[in-house]
Amino acid sequence: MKLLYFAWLRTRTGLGEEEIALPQDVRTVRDLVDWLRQRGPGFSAAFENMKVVRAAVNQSYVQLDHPVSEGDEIAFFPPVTGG
Amino acid sequence: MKLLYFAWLRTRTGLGEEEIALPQDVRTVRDLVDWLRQRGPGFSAAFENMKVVRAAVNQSYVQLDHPVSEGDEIAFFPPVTGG
Amino acid sequence: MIKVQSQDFDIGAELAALSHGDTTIGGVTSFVGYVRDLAGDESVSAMTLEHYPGMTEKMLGDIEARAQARWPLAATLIIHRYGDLKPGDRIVLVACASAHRQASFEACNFLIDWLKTEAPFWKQERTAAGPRWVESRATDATAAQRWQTPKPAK
Amino acid sequence: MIKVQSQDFDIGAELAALSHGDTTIGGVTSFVGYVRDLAGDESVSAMTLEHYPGMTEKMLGDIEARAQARWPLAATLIIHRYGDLKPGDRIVLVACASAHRQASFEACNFLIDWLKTEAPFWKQERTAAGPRWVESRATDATAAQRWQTPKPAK
Repeated sequence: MKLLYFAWLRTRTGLGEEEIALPQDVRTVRDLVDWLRQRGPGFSAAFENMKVVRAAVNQSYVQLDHPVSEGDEIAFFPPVTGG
Repeated sequence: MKLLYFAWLRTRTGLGEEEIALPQDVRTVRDLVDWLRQRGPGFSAAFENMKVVRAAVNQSYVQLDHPVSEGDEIAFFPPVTGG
Repeated sequence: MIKVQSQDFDIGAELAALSHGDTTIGGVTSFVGYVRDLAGDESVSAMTLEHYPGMTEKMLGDIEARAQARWPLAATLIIHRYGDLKPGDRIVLVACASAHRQASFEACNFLIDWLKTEAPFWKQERTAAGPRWVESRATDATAAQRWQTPKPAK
Repeated sequence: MIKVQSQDFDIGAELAALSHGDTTIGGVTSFVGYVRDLAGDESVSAMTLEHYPGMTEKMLGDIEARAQARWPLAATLIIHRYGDLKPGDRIVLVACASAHRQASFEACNFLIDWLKTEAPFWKQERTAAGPRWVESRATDATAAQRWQTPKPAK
């Protein structure tokens, strides 16, 4: 699966995007966030407060209970500030 | 005083503008309209239905009871249709 | 700024001039009105816009001042054409610049609504049945009246 | 039509293209957003707009389709820039053409409100204190939510 990080989630994780294999026992976006948090201080800081993180699966906004699967494009970013 | 006629009031009266002396006993716009109606069929047709005629004195909208005096610029026209 | 003119206008140049050099402006809402080729169910081949020189500028200036008193606006512009026009031609441009998006929207909407009920312009359309003066629309009066209840943008 | 680009746009040319050849159009409402030099009480010297290529176009297309389903629109246009911008630069253009004035106003207002809450763009401002990511504003969410109650233009 492809993971994308934007704005300060990119800065904190230190990554713009990455390819990972679907980790074992990860079924939902929430599971994935829990898995990512354990990767190190940058990731735990990025996902510290999920109230200010939005998630998209395959370029559509989703809730944290949305399922994820191999081949998905999953993006994390703050509330948008364009316009 | 200067009288101005616009749109179909101009067409019906046959006049765009004219200078007249303030007629005797004309105190208000309504008096002036009554005086104008007697000038001929074009004028009586123009001022037949005052619901569709607007009046301005010195370039401000007024009601028919507004006073008129020598030196005024008085305009008659239909409801506006610009924009 | 008020401009009453027979010639066409360049929207890009006008809007650029409106906001030029003022970096407190966050948004500009503009409305451009065009001559339509249909009036009711009759085809319109051309139109003439008559106006009342002097009073037109006065009324547009009054309306502009009212908008500036009601919303926080950095700049406003009203351009209205008169004379001979054909379908597709631009008739009017109203633009409002503000630090705040919603203020610029509401003020622009207010200006065009009032312009349509107060600015002394009259359209004469040329149709197959001959020329005819356009009648004012009740919906325009209603649109203007909704601004009577003061309710400025947050 | 959706355009996501780093280069500037020519408002006059874009609006002319939008309405060109369609003489059923009575009005075009447009909104142009600019980079302001002030954020809160801090001076902004420049900004970078980051976006999510692919999802941006998808979300803007979705929002445009919603507006077209809700109002009688002849044409719509959204242009949003990304990359490095400075105060006074144009960021976004939203334009709606319709036979009906009020429909063009409401649809344009709807588009910019939703764009601000759904389109995946993030502003990073450069201030004297260093670069900082702009936080989303609760007022933008409120502005978008008022369109949740269906109330199309007459």
